Amino acid sequence: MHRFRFVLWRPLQLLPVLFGISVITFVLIRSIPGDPARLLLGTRATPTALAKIRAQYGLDEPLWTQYLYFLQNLSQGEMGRSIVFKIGVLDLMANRILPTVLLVVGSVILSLLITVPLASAAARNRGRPLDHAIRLVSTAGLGLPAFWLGIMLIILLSVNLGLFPVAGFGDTWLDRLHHMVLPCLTVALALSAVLTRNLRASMIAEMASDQATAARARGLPERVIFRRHVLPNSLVPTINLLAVNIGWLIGGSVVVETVFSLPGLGQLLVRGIFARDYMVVQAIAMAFAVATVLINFLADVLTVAIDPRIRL
Amino acid sequence: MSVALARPRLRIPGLPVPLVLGVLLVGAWAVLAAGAPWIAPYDPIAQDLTVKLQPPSAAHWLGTDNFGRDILSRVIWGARIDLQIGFLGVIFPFLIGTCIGAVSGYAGGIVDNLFMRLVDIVLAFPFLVLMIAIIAVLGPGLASFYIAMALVGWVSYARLIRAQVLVLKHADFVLAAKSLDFGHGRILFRHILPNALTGSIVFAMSDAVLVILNGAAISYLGLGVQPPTAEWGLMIAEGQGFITTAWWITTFPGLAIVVLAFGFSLLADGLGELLGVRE
Amino acid sequence: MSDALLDVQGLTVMSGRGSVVEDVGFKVAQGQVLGLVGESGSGKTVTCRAVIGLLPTGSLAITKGSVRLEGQELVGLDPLAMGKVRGRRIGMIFQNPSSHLDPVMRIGDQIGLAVRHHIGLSRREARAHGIELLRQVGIPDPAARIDNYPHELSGGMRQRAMIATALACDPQLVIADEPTTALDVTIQAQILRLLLDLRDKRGLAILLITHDLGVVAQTCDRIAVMYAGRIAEQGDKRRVLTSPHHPYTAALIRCQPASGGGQGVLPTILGQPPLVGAMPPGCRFHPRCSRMQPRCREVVPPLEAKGDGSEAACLYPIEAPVLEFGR
Amino acid sequence: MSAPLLEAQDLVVQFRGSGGTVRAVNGVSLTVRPGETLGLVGESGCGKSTLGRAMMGLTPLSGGSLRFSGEAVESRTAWAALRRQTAMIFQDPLNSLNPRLTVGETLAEVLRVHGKVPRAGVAGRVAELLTMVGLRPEFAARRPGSLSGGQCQRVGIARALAIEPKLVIADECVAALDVSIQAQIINLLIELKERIGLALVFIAHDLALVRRLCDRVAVMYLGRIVEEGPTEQVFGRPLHPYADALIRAIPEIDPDRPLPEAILAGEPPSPLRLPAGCALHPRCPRAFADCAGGQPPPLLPVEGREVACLLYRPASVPA
Repeated sequence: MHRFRFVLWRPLQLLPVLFGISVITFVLIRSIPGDPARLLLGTRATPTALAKIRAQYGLDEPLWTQYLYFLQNLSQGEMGRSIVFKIGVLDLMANRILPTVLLVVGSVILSLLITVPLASAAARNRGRPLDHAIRLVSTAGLGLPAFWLGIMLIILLSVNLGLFPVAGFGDTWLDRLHHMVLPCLTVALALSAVLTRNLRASMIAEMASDQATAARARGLPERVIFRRHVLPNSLVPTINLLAVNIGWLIGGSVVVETVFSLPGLGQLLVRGIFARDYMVVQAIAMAFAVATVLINFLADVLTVAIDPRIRL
Repeated sequence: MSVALARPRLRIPGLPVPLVLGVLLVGAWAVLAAGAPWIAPYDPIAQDLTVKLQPPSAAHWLGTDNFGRDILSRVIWGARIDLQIGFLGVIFPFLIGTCIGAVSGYAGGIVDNLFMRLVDIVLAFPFLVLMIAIIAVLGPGLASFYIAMALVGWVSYARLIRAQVLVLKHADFVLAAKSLDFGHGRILFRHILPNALTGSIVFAMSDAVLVILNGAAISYLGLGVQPPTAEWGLMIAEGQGFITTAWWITTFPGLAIVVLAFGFSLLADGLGELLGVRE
Repeated sequence: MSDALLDVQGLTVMSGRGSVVEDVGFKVAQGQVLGLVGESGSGKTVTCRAVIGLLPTGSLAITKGSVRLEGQELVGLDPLAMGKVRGRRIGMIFQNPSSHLDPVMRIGDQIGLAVRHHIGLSRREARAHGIELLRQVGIPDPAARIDNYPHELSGGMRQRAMIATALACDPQLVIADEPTTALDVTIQAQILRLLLDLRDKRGLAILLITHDLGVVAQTCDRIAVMYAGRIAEQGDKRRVLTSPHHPYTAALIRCQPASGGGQGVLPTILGQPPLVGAMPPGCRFHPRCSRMQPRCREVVPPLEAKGDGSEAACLYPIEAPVLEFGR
Repeated sequence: MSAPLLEAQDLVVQFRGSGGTVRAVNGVSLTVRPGETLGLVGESGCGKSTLGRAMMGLTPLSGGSLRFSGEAVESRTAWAALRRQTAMIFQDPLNSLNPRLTVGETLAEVLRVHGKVPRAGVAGRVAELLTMVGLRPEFAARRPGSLSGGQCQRVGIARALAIEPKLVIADECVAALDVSIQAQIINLLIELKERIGLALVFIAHDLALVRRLCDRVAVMYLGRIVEEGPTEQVFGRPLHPYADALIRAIPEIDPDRPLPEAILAGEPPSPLRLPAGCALHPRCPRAFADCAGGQPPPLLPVEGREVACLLYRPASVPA
């Protein structure tokens, strides 16, 4: 299986990207206006106390030395403490990671469940009313603001019909899943619009492809051609699109978590920015970036598994 | 069966339907935005607590918010901001991305490698997260939004243009230009770029959709347009506290976003069809 | 030729802009190779797609004529019944094996899908059948190759694999659309040799579509020359190539440089073939014809039998033509 | 014999791919004299197109040297001088023209950049060039998308002629055209060759065309020239087994000539893993033990031409 050998060396290639991520995060966080020492000690701190804190955290040293400290701490799994919550950033994140993971995984699964049947139906009925309807809805769906869609779903399904909780996360697993339905649906609907258009287009291209014509010439029925030839070939570009959209998806979780008051990382990030809780913002931004890189890597593995021609 | 190369060909008599619809929709918003002072029935900012939280009626077609401001007027005035977001939020990334992508793809080698690593790094950050972080540094506001947009948004254009340039660099007509001893500038700007641009112009139209959504999301989070200015994302945020009692405050600005974004999507589809570009 | 396996008569295919194929008729008998020759746009590919019922729906449609396979009418057959003809009784080989094989499916599965569908073989039987087929089309080490993906084979091997998929259900007729155009000359000779061997062993009828008169001369029994959607001339290969009656056939043969030599300027045909929707009235070749008479602009020449067994569609055919070979 | 116009010595072009390094052109030497037509033939992947491009500097050389009109082509200015006197015609007639420019703009650009005619004379010269390649001057206003393949190729030739070249490199310039159009283009080349005294490097896989057009022919296999000599000699009695197979495989419109029996076994090996010794030996019907080892056989003079084959080693060459 030497096609999969890239699994070994590809992570090495990602090192410069990870390095760049850390530099950008570090520089961005240090550029945020406000003196960290004063934030730690409060406005009534004495100048000596401030100087002491600055020396203690290396804040009086040049930026690149500070960056080295930052890297050193990072390698020891030390990401600093939250000013607001007064606990270690990593502990804080560990408490908040579950809703975000559930949201991302749930919406990907849900969007595929929506996309594949819709795109297939549209492609197989190309030019008929059903196709036009699906195209119209998915094109309109491109412009759905996730936060607004979430609010509309809340008004419709929670407030009016009382089917789902309005906000929050819940305590038992069943309760949590119940709470996750609307947030996942919100993200999935917005994502499905992009995916459906893309999958429909590549299915139509595959149905008109030479190899599908050849399969027809072999007398295979349309449904067999669709399932065995068209679907596998058209999934590859859609998986790539999904991977490209992972960044968007994680970013979207920031907004959707705010709408549904989900205690996840995204909500923490937004609060951190308003509260100037820099260590938290820094850690979450890095975590999101690393997650994006890893998910794209997984998508590469999946693409290679589906398409034997691709070598990385 | 040999398949002829798809070539851009302007079919003037039969313009694609999506293009016409898109132009009409976006055009309608542009007219509303330009004529806001004359078209909007009320002042979008002036508060009138005597008519607060009124449902849609003959006097206030789309109802009023908790300060008694007319939603219709705020939606119409909001079009000014959101169209501006769609335009300025696209044009800077487009220009920066086109330059970087063209140089990177044409020069190749180390230059290309450096730029592409930079693209990888920027792409690694979830778009909105990076935007939020940059705006946090610059302070909330529209100007910060545009700067953040320019800093983050160029990567898509750079990648698109670079990919096109890489293909065109080996096209026979570019080799022909090289074999005729034409200079690099002439080859890049007269022979490669005009042919590479169609794809990214179409992409810019569909990107406008994303930019408008992002602008609204940033304002919704409180990092973009600040109250009391009328902007759709901000209006949705302001109305969220009243969803059980006054659904119209959030619903109509959201619909406005959907309709404008739909217009740009149609514009992108129609333009793509017209120019023979497939995304 | 009442015993023809494939009998095409008066076949007309229309597109939105006009007729792409008009009043085309030919026959192929068992064990016979018919070469359908023409330049690009002559309608030869559309003709063979019409025969196998694979015209793109919506843009092209058969409006007249009949296609009979062993007396059974194929035009107007419902999709289900046509599915039993395609692949089962008519196999098809395409020009470009790289794009006509599914890139993400193993060769064995592509053969297997067809035989399992048409003959109802089990997965295991289909695999054994596939290996045997690959052996017959001359692929070395077929038991290993059957698990390869198309991109893992060379161009020539890929075309052999495509031939194997066409032969999978033991069809009576094979339609080969420019089967060697994408290949190099030394490989081309190998593939043509394979087709002829298969014809001899299986008694296949072959409809060979090509633009290359050299390929026709070496492989076919009969030739039909198409120009602008119509048959210009057809008949026995030797007759048509050595004594063409239609000025187009004669000109086509003359403007092909012979490897045997000859220096200097080549004879050519003036101008370019007409486009669909802008066909000239009367004989479609008249604007480029050196023997054009006023009547050619008005009268559509019917395909008429000449004394030597050839048929030509020309009002003023070349009567005693002799072309020299072995120059 | 006149002084050579273009001399190539041991040209090497390497491509680094994912699977390793491919030597697309592997030590090729050849000479083109003024007014002469050299045919470069071989199957796909033999390196003939790469060689053509390398001679224009469109693909960087990894080794070897080039002389143009006696001057070594090394510096930027020397390449410029070569390109200002050498033009190229490409395979895909439509793709070789910028789709955004009209025919007139394409030709005028060349005239202006090369300063061939004063500004006022550009339009007239464009019309003249179009007439020369058999197109009406009105074609100047058309874009490539509205032209047929043959017409595009005529424009391509006109663009080549615009620089008033001494040498034209034509890369498979009729391969994409129909037979009747192909003959028109070949005739145009023959006519121009005689009228202007152009030297022509004609890269093609169609040997019959090469025999018709060329004075000398070089047969390539896997990056090397295996036989080179006067066209009539090579075609009349090819010595190298590959040249022989290639010439015998040309489909002839002769109904009495049967399909040739297996000419060469198998297919060319991957250029990534060339066999040792003569690259042809695994397929060669006349291979013997020595062919499988050592260096590839060098090109040596045999019977008025040059052949790279151990069958014609000096010791075994008949007198």
